Amino acid sequence: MEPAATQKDRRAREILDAVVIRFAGDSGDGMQLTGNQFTQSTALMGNDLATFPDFPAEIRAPAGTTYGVSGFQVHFAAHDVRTPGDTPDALVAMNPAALKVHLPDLRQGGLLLLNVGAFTTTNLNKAGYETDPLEDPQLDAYRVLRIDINKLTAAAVKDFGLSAKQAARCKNMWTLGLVFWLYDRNCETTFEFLSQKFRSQPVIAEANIAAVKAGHAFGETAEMPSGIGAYQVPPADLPPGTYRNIQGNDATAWGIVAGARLAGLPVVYGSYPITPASSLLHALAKLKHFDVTTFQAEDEIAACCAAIGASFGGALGVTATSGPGLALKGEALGLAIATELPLVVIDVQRGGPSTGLPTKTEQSDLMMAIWGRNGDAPMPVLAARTPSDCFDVAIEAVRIATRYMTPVMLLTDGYLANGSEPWKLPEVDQLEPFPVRFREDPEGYHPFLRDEKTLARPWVRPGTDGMAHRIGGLEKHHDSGNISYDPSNHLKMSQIRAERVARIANDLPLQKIEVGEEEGTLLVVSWGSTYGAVRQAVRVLAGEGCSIGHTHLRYLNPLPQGLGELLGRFERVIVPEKNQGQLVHHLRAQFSIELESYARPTGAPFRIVELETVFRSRLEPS
Amino acid sequence: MEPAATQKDRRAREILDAVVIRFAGDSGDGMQLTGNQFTQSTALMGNDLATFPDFPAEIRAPAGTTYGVSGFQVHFAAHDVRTPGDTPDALVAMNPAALKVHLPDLRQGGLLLLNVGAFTTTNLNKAGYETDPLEDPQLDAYRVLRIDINKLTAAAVKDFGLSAKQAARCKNMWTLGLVFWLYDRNCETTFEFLSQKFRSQPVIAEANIAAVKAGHAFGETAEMPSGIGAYQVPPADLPPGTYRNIQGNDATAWGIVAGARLAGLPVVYGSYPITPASSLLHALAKLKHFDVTTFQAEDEIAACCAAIGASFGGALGVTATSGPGLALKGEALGLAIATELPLVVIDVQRGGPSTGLPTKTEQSDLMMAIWGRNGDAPMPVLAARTPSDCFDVAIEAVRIATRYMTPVMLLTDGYLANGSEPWKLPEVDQLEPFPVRFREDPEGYHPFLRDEKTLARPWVRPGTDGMAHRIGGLEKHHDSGNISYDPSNHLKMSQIRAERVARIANDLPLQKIEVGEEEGTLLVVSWGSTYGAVRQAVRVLAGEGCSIGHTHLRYLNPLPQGLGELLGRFERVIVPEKNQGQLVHHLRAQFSIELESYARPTGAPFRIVELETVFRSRLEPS
Amino acid sequence: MSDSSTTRSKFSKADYASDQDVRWCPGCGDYAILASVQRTLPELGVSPSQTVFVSGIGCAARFPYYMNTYGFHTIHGRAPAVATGLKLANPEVSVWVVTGDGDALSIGGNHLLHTLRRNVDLNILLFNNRIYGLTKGQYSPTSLIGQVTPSTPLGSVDMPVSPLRLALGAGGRFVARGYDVSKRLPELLKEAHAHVGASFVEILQNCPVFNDGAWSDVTDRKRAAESQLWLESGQPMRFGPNREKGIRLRNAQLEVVTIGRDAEESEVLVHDEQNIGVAFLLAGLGDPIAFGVLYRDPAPAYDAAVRAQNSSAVARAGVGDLHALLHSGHTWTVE
Amino acid sequence: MSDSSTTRSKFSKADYASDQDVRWCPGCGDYAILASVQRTLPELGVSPSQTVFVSGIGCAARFPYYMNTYGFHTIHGRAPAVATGLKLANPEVSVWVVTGDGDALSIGGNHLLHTLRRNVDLNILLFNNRIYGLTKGQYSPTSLIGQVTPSTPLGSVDMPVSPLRLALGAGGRFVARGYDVSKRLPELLKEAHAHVGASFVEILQNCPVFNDGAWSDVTDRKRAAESQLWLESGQPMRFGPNREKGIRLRNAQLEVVTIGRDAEESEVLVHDEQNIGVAFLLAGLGDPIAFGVLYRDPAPAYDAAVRAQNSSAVARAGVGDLHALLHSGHTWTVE
Ligand SMILES: Cc1ncc(C[n+]2csc(CCOP(=O)(O)OP(=O)(O)O)c2C)c(N)n1
Ligand SMILES: Cc1ncc(C[n+]2csc(CCOP(=O)(O)OP(=O)(O)O)c2C)c(N)n1
Ligand code: SF4
Ligand code: SF4
Ligand SMILES: [Mg+2]
Ligand SMILES: [Mg+2]
Repeated sequence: MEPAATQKDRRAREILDAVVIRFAGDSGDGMQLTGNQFTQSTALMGNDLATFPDFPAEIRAPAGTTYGVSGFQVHFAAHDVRTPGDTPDALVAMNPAALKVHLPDLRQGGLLLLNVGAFTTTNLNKAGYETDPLEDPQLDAYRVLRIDINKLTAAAVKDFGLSAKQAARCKNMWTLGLVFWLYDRNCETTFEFLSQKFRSQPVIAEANIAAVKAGHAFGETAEMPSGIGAYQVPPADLPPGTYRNIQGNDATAWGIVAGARLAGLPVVYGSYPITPASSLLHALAKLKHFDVTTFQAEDEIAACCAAIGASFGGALGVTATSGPGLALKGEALGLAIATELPLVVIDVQRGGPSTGLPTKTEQSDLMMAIWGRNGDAPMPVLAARTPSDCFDVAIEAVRIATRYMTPVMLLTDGYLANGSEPWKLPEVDQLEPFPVRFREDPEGYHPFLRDEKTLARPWVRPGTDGMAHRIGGLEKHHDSGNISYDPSNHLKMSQIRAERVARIANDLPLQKIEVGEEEGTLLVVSWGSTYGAVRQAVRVLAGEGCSIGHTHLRYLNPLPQGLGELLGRFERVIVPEKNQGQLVHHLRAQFSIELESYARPTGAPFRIVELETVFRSRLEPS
Repeated sequence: MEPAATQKDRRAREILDAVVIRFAGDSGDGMQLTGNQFTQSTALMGNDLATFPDFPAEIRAPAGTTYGVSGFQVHFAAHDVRTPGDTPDALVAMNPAALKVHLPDLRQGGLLLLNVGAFTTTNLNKAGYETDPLEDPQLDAYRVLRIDINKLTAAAVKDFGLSAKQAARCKNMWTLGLVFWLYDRNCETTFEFLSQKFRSQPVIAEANIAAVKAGHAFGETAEMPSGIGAYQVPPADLPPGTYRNIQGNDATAWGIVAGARLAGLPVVYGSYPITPASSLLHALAKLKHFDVTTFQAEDEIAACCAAIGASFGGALGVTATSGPGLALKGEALGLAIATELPLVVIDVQRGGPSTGLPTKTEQSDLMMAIWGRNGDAPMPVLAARTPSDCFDVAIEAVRIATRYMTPVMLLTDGYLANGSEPWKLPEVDQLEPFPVRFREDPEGYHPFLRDEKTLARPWVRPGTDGMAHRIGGLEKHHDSGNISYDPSNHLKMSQIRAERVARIANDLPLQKIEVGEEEGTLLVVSWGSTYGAVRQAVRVLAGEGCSIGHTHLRYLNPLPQGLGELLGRFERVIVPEKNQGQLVHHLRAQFSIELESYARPTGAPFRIVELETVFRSRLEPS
Repeated sequence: MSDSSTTRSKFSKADYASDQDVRWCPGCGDYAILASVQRTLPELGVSPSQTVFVSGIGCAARFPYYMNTYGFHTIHGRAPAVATGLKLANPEVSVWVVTGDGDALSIGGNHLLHTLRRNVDLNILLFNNRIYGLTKGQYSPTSLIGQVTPSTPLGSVDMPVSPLRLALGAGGRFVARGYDVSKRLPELLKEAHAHVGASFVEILQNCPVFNDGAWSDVTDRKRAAESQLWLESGQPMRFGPNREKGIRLRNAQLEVVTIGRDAEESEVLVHDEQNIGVAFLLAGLGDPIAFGVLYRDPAPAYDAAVRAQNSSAVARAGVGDLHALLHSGHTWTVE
Repeated sequence: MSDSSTTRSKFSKADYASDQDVRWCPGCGDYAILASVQRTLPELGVSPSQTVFVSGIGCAARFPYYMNTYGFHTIHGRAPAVATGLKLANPEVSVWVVTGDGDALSIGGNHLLHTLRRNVDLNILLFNNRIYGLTKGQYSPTSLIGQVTPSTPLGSVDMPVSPLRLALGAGGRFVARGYDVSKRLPELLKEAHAHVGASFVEILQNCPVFNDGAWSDVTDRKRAAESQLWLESGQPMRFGPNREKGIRLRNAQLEVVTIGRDAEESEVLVHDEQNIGVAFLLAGLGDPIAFGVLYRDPAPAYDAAVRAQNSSAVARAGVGDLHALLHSGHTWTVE
C-alpha cells in the first residue's frame, strides 16, 4: 500500500513509535465519524491500535456547551497496543467547549490543533470561558496549531453550491485530511466511505472528499509553526493473517451468530434498547439472513421471557441489556435456572447505581450477575477482556449454555462495547462445532433425566411427536420431573443445581499467568475490560525486572481450576477493579487468603501509569 | 385461673415437662383453626410455646388427597420453648391422607388419635393406601386412640337442626374438646371465640360449643386404652409481664406501625400479594386509623416505586414481598439508594429458585438482599429471629432508614411469618422515639448536603416553601447535587454510599455470645429464623459440658462490630443455614478465617436433634 | 405413544388429559373450562404434540399441568412474553396462553397489551374470577368497588378495568367473551383457534372459595336469557326469554329495548364483528352482558410478518455466510 | 426565596424555570412544550413549592430538571407508580407526570393503565415523538409499520398502539391531545390541571434528530386547518380552512363530510365530552386528527377515596392506640 504522503514529505517525517490522538468537538461536529475514519485508515496501514469513544449522555446537547462535547481517542503504534492510551499526544479541539473539557488531559508538550474559527464570543460564553483561552499563556505548554478551519473548509467546498450549513458540516473532513497528512495516513478508505455514504447525494460526497483533500494539501503546503512536523508511525509487527477493526458489541453479536451456527440452532434475540447495549440489537437486526430473529420487546422482562420461550421452543434464546435492565431480569433468570433451559444473557455494564452514568463504563454488576436472583439460583458467569475477545466469549457462552442446559451470563461493558481494536480474523471453518441434539426418543424419557457427566437434562423441541411434557418454576422431583414439595428432594435438587454449575470448571482451561513471573512478590488478578491496562502495566514492571505476574479471569463463576494454587504462589495479591471491590469479595469468599483491593469506580477506564504506580508501590518493601 | 379438668381427673394426671402436638387433616377440616384455638388456650394457661402451621400450596386441593393435607404443630412446655418441636409426641389424624403424610414424623410410642370414621374405602383410595392402615401392625409402635369422631360429633350436635354438612364441620371442635381434656386445657377461650365468630349464626356457635364439650366429656368418661392417660403441663416460669400470642407477620406489621410512630411519620405501604408476605398487607390494611395507607399495587415494581414516591413525599415508604417479588424490585431499590431516600423493604423468604416452594420456608435470599442491584448499590440488611422479634427488628429498620436516609432490607421467612409464640408485650411508652426532622430552612440548602456523622442528606417534604429541588437516579455532584459525570466525583460518591452504610455499624450493639461458652472449641453462627433450633441445640450441648457457643446475627450488612474478634475465639466455626451456604460465603469474604457451612435448604425448619448431632460431631476430636 | 397424524388421524378428549391429579378446589369453575378445552381440542385437528399451553402463576395458571400437551408454567404475568418467544422460535406449534385476572391484568397487563397490539398468533384465555385465588382472596383489577377482601377490609376503592375494553384499546383484533360452564364455550374456543393473530377470550369464572357467585347474576341459568346477550355475526342483537329484547344504537350509545314496545324489530342493531366502535360499547355493556365474538378483524400476525421479513432478508442477501460477515467492510492482511 | 401565597400572590414564568441549562437537541419539540408549561403554571394559582414534576427516563423525562419546582427523575417507565405513592403521601401538592412514548407505553404501559383506571389525581403528559430519542432512535410502540430504525433495518412490523384508545380502554376519564408548538397547548394544560383524577394528555412532539417530521402532516401550519379537528364541548365538529368540513356519525363510524355538499350542517356531530363511544372513534381518527379534550367524565379520584377511607377508619375506631393494638385479643399476665 502506497502511503499518501509525497516523497518530499516523507524525508522530513519524524518516526514515532506510538501516538495517541483525541478528536473533540461538538456533538454535531461529527467527531465519532472522524475518529472512525482515522482508525480505519490506520488499521489498513498495519498499525496496532485501540480506540475509545466518549460521548455525552445527552443526544445532542445545545451546540457549543461543554456537556455537548463528544470525543474519540485512538492509540496506534508500531508495536502491539492494549489500551486506547492514557494521555493524548495530540488533541484536536473543534470549538472552545472541546478545548475546555479536554485540554487537562493533553500531555505537556502535546500537539494542540485548534479550530480558531469557532472561537467566537458566543461559543466562548457557552463554554463558560471568561477570557479568551487563545490568549492564555497556559497554551505555551503545548505545540499549538491555530487554524480557521471553518473558513478554509468553506473555501474548499465553495464550488459545490452547498448551503452554508452543508458546507460547515464538511469541516470535520477538512480536519481529518490535515491529520491524515500529519501522521502520514492514506486517504483512500475515507474517499470510498464518503462516496458510499452519500451515494444518493453525490455533490455532498464530492464536497467532503474535496475537504479531505484540502486539509491534506494544507498540511503539505502550509508553513507549520516551529515544533510541529510531519510524523510517521511504521506498521506494527503483528502475527500474519487477515485483520479487521472491530467494536466490542459487533464482536459479541457475531460471536452469538457463530456460536449458534456451531450449535446448529437459530437465534431468537429478545432485547429492549439501553445504552450501551443497544448496538448489539442493531447489529443482530442486520443479520436476519443468519437465522437470527430479533425481537424488540416492551421491556427487559419481556425480552428475557421471550428468549426463554424461544429456548423452550428449541432455538437459542439470547437477551442483552445493561445494569438497570439486568436488575429487572432476575426473576425471569430464576425461571430459566429452575427449568434448566439454555439462554445467553449479556450485560453490557455501565456506571451505577440506578441510572447512574449511562454512557460511562464500570464493572459493578458482577455480584448482581452471580447472586441477583431469589433462592439458591446459580448460573455461570463469563466476561470478555477486549473488543475482539467478545467474539470468543460469546461462542463460549453458547457452548456452555447448550452443553449444560443452563442460562449463562456474559459480562462486557461500555468500554468494550464502543471501543475497537484490530482483530485477526479466525478461520470460520476451524471453529469447533458443538451441535445440539434434541431428544426425540420417548422411551424412558422424562424432562429432568440427566446426563451423568454434565448433569444436563434433555432438550426436547415442542412439536416432537410423543414427547409432550410440562415444565415450570415450581420445584420438581428429581426422578420424575413432577412438582414436588418434598424436603429431601428440594435439598437434592438444590445441590444438583449447584453441582451442575460447579462441574463446568472441569471443562475449562487451567488458570494461567498472562504475563510476568510465574511466582514471586505481587500477583495482579483482573477480569473484564481492565485486561489491556493491567497487562501493559505488569509488562512494563516485569520488563524492569520486578517480581510481578498477571492473571486474568474469563470465568467468574465457576472459578477456573488452578486459581487457588496460583494465588498461593505470590506473596501479595492485588485485584484492581472498576467497582467498589466485587471480584475481590468473591475471591476472598472462595479462598482463605489475603487479597488487596484496588477499587476505582470512576466511569473511566484505568490508565496504565496509574496502575504502574499502584503496583510499583506494592512491590516496594513496606 | 381454674383448670377445666375436675379434681378426680387431676389426681390421675401425669405431669409432663413439654409436649409437641400436631393436628393434621384435610384442608377443609379446619386444622389451622383447631391448632390456633389450642395455642390460645395453652398460652393463657401460662406455658411457653411455639407453633408451626404447614399448609399446602393448593388453595383447597380435592378432599382426601395427600397434597390437600393441612397441618398445625404446637410445642408447649413448663419451661421456655424455642421451636415448634422436632417430632410430635402426639398426632391427630382426621383422615387417611393425614395419617399417610404425617405418621413418619410421629415419635415412636407417641400418641396417635385417629378419626376412624373417615377411614372409608374412598378416602383410603384417595390417600393412596392399598391396604387398610388401621390393620397395619406398624401402628403397634404408637399409643393409638381410635374414635369415630364423625359419628360422635353428629350425635353431639343432632339437636341443633344442622344440615349433615354443617354438622360434619363441627368435628374439629369435638376433637379439640378431647385434646383439651387430654392435656388439661381450659375450654373457655374457645367458647368465647366461637360465640364471636358465629355471632350472626348463633345456632352454629352453640353446636360447635356443644361439640367441644362433648369431646371433653368423652375424655372424662370414656374408658381409655391402656397407655393413654391424662396429662398436665404446668405453667412455665416466664418473666413477669403481660403476654399475648403473636405470629411473625403481625409482629412485623405492628413493628412498622410502632417505628413510624416513633419517627413521627405516616406510613405508605405498597405491596403486591405473594405468599408468605400477603398477611402483612392484610394486617396493615386493618390499621388505617394508625395513619397507615395501604396500596395494593399492580405488581412489585409499582409497589416499591409507590413506596419510594411516598418517601419522597415525606411519609415512611414501606414495601414487602417474597423472593420472586424482591427479584423484581432491584432496579427500584437502586433508585432509592441513588436518591438516598428512607424505605423499608421486607422480604418474607420462601423456597426458591423461581416459584420454587411458595409455602415452604428458606433463607436463600440473603445474597440477593445484599447484592441484587446494578452498580455498587449498598444497603443495610437486617433479619428477625423469632415471630415476636419481627416487631423489634421492624422498629430498628425504620430507625436506620430514617436516621441514615437509606433503604433498609428486613429479612424474615415463611417460618416466622406463620409461626407464633407468646410475646411479652413491651411498654409502648418506653420505646425510644427517634423523631424525623424535615429540613425547612432554605439557607445553604442543597439536596446532597450531608450530616457529618451519619452522612445522611436532609429530607425535605415537597410543598415546603422555598425548598424546591430535583433528585433522580443519575449520578450527582457531591457538592451541589447537580447531575455530574465527572470521574473523581463518581468515585467519591461511590465511596460515600459505601461509607454511609458501613458507619451504621458504629450505631449497633457489639456482637455477643447468645448461649454457651465465650470461647472454646466450636462456635455456631446463625441468622434469621434458625435462631430457636440452633440456640436450643447449643444449650443442650453446653449443658452437657461441651465447649460450644452460639452467636446470632441480626445485622447482616453492615456486620456488627466484635464479630471478627468473636470468630477468632473458637477453634472451629460452623454456620448452619437453610440455603446453600450464603451467610458463610458472606462471612468468608469479610474475615480471612476458615468457616464450615452446614447448608440444608429443605423447605422445612431445622430440627434440634439434627443440629445437636451435627454440632456434636464437630466437637469430637477428628 | 406416537400421535402424529400419519399413525393416528383422530384424537379424543382423553388424549389431551395428562396423568396429573387436578388440584383445584371442589366446585371451581376452572374444572368446567378444562373440560371444554379438552373436549374442543380433538376437533381442531392439531395433535397434542403440536399444541403448547403456556401460563403464568395463579390457580388458572396450573392449567398446563392437566393437559397432555407441551406445557410451560412460567412466572407471574409473563406468559404472553414467553409465548411470543416460543412462537417466534417454533411457528408450527399451536400456542394457547392461560391466565387469570391478576396474572393478565395486574402484573402482566403490559405484556398482554403488547401481545395484542403486535397481534402475535396466540390464543389467550383469561379466566376472570375477579379475585386473586391462589394467594387467598385479595381483590383483583376486575373486582368491584366496595369489595371486601383481606387487603380491602373496608372495601375496594379501585375502579375495575374491563378486560375487553382494554383489549380493544390495545388494538386486539379478536375479542370475545364466554363463561366457565357455558355450553357455547367450545364454539368460542374454536373461533379463537381459527383466528390467525392474537385471539383474546375472557372467560367469566366462578371461584367458590374466595368470590363465590361473582358472576351468578349473569350465569345463573334462571336469569341467563335476560342477562346474556349472545352475539352472532350478521344477526340482530336480541335476547330475553322470548328473544323479545334487543339492542339499539343511538347517539353512539347502546340502549336495551323491548321489541314491539320501545322499538321496531328493524331498529335492533345487527352485529357487525368489524365495527370497533360498537364492539367497544358492547364490551362495556353491564346488563345484559355481551357474549360471543365482540370484535374480529384479522390482520397479518406479527410472527408471520417477522418470518416473512427474515425470509426476504435471505432472499436478498442469501443465507448468511459467516466467513463473509467477518470479512465484510475493510480488512487487511499482514504477511 | 419564599414563595408562599402570603408573601407573594402571583408567579411569573421565570419563577418556574430552574437554573439548569436545557440539554435537548436544537429544534426539539420539547422546548416548546417546556415553554408552554412554564407559561401556564403561573396561571394555575399553585406555587412552585406546591408543584411536583415526576418523570421516568428518556429525553422527555429530563423535564423536571428544567422546572424550579419539586422534581423526581425516576426510572424508566415507573413515574406513574412513583407519583401515585407521592400523591398518597402528600395530597396537597399538584403532581405532573412527564413521560415519553417509550417510557409510558412500552416499559411503563402497565403502570399507566393502572394509574388511569384507578383515577389517581395526576396530570400525565405523554410526549409522543414516535421514537426512542434518548437511546438514539429505535422504533417505539407508536412508530408506524415500515419505519426504518437501527433496530428495524428492514422496517418495523409492529402494529402501533393509539395512546388515546389505550387510555380509554384502560378507563381513563380525561383524555386529550395537543402538540408541541400548538398555541392551544396551554389551554389543554389548564383543563388537565382543573380535572380532578388522572388527566391524560398526549402531546405530539417532533424529534428532529431521529424522527423529523413524524407529525408534520398534522402540525404543518399550511395544512393545519385541513388536518386538525379541534374539539369544543357542545360545539359541532367542524374543521377546514373555512370550517366547511365536519364529522358525521353513522353506524357507529365517523365520516368526514363537506357541509352543504355531502351533508347538512345539522348532521354534523356535536361534541359530547362524556360520550365514550364517540371518544373511542375520535381517538382512532387519522385524517383529520382530533385535538382537544376527547373525553372528560369526572369521578372521585383514587387518592381522595383512600384518604376518605382512612378518615372513616379513624372516625370509627379513633386514632390508633399502639398500646391497645398490642393488647388486643387474648393476653395473659405472668406475675
Ligand atoms: C412475582 C410474583 N408476584 C406475586 C406472586 C403471587 N401470586 C401468585 S398468583 C397471584 C394472583 C393470582 O390471581 P389470578 O391471576 O387472578 O389467578 P387465580 O388464582 O384467581 O386463578 C399472585 C399475586 C407470584 N407468584 N409472583
Ligand atoms: C430499565 C431501563 N431500560 C432501558 C433504558 C434505556 N432507555 C432510556 S430512555 C428509553 C426510551 C426513550 O423513549 P421515550 O420514552 O419515547 O422518550 P424520548 O427519549 O423519545 O423522549 C430507553 C429505552 C433505561 N434507561 N432503563
Ligand atoms: S381458590 Fe378459587 S380459583 Fe383457585 S382453585 Fe379454589 S375455587 Fe378455583
Ligand atoms: S433526540 Fe429527539 S427527542 Fe431527544 S432531545 Fe434530541 S430532538 Fe429531542
Ligand atoms: Mg383470578
Ligand atoms: Mg419518544
